Amino acid sequence: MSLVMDILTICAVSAGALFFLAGTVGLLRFPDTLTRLHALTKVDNLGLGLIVLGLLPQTSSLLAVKLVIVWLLVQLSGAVVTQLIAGAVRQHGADG
Amino acid sequence: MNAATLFGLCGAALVGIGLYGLITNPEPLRKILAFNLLGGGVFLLFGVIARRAAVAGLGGDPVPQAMVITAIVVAFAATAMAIALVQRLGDETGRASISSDSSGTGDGEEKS
Amino acid sequence: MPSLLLGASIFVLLTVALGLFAILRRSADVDRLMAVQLLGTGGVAILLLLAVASETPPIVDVAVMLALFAAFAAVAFVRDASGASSEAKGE
Amino acid sequence: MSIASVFDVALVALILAIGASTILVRKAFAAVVMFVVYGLLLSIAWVRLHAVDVALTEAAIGGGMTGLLLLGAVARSRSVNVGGPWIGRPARLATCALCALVVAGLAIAMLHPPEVIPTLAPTVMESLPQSGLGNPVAGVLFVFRALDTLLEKVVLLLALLGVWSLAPDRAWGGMPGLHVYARSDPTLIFLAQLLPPVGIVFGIYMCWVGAKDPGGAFQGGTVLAAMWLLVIVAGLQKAPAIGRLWLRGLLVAGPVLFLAIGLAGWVFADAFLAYPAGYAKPLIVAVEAALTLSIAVALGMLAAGPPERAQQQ
Repeated sequence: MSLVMDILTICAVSAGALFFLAGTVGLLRFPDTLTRLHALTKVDNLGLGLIVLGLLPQTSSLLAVKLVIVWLLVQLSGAVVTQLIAGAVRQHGADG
Repeated sequence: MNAATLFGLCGAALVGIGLYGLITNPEPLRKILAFNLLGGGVFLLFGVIARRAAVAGLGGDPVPQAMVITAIVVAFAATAMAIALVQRLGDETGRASISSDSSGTGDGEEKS
Repeated sequence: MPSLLLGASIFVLLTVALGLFAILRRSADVDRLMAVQLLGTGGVAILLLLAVASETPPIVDVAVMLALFAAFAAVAFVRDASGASSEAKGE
Repeated sequence: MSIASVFDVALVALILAIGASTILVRKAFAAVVMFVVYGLLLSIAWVRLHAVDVALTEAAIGGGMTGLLLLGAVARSRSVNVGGPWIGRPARLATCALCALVVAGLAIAMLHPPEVIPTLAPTVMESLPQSGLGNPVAGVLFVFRALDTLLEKVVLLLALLGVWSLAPDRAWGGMPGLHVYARSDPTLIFLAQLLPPVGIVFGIYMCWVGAKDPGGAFQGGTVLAAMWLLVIVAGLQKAPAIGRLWLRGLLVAGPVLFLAIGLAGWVFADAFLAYPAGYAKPLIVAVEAALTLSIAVALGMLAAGPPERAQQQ
């Protein structure tokens, strides 16, 4: 059982880390602010989400609840903040 | 080299970086920023001292850690005060600078 | 397992560093706002990995703190980057 | 090299790079963004130094609150003629040399720790059970060095008095000039309605858990202050005029309670700021709760700045 859990952890954490890499590549390569913002949100949602998912089997149940709450918090605030940034871009326009 | 020494060197370097910014940059706001950066370096040195004094069951000596917490809050209060001073200076004289060769700052400097 | 989680946290730290570099070399203010958002998320991921790897649950609280204040700072940044603050216009 | 030290090296390199660019970058706005990033990174460094209490404080104050404070100043100074002459190259080189000397001195001190490292940790751990607390840092703050903590509150109030007294005479007693969003933005209002409940619960939790685990009145108070400022910045509520009685009452409530309990210590426990045996923990929790509120109001008002508009009545 613990082996299955460990494998789940390894897979999910690696996948989450890959999304962090993907987000960074997007930040480096995408041509304008809005598409870069799009890359950033993938890091928020999937990168952190998968890492939290991977960490869940390794922790006590109380801490696991806390981890999920942290993810939800980042998810919600991240979504709103990226909306705000996008609004600022639309209002002002952003160069390259 | 252990982790504590590494962070100690980091703190030392941050003090240097902050000091450089504090001396060279003419804008008062940037000076305040540099001073806060310098402060962060000093706090880190304290943290290293605390970490080295760790005993069984504790990650570090709690006395320097408590002092750093106090220091961070006081640094914030001092920063707020400094910014208020700079803004008042700017409002009075029309320029946010503390260089001595500027004309018409007598009124502002008196207030600061 | 702890060393694997630590390895993952190093990887995340490096990608965040690279991402920060990518963001900060751009000159637009709006781009810079993303730096705080990226470090908020990346920092939370790093701290959660560290918390589980070192079995120190209080580090999760630091992650919550980081998330809250990254959002808080981002709101203030957007306010000033968009120049929409009432005072700045009014004066 | 162990895997943990790889992490530390990468973290230190990133902190130094961000720190240096905070100083070197041209625009003040960019420098403030860098500074917030620097504060958030430092809190990870504090975690690596096993100082979770400090990490919480640094993330909250070093990152978020100082950032807000500096940003307001930057936004305002745009209209002012900023800057004077940069110093010349020879002077800059001399400064460089001076800073290098300082760094070298500190680095030598760091590389050669004393043979016997002075520590108060065993003394703290020995005396901690008497206070009923589980968090040694809280023990130091509220039992062993309580006078420091009390005076720190006084410093906060003095700084606030200083900031307020910089107001022009016509604005005295009026509202702080905190920048708010000009147009109400539905997304922002959503955030300002969503985040504060979470933050308030977390702030109370921080204050409560501080007796046993990392956390405490400072961290809790800062979270509450940030949530208050968020609501104000989003335009959901106006900043209070500084003449309000409730505001001033809240500001002094914590220190006054602390002082009262300290004075009572003279009668019941033979020393100023001593707690009578067996009552230490409930008294400390009461002081912490009152201080959390006072710190929240004081930090919030400090970040909001001096009053600018006269009170409308």
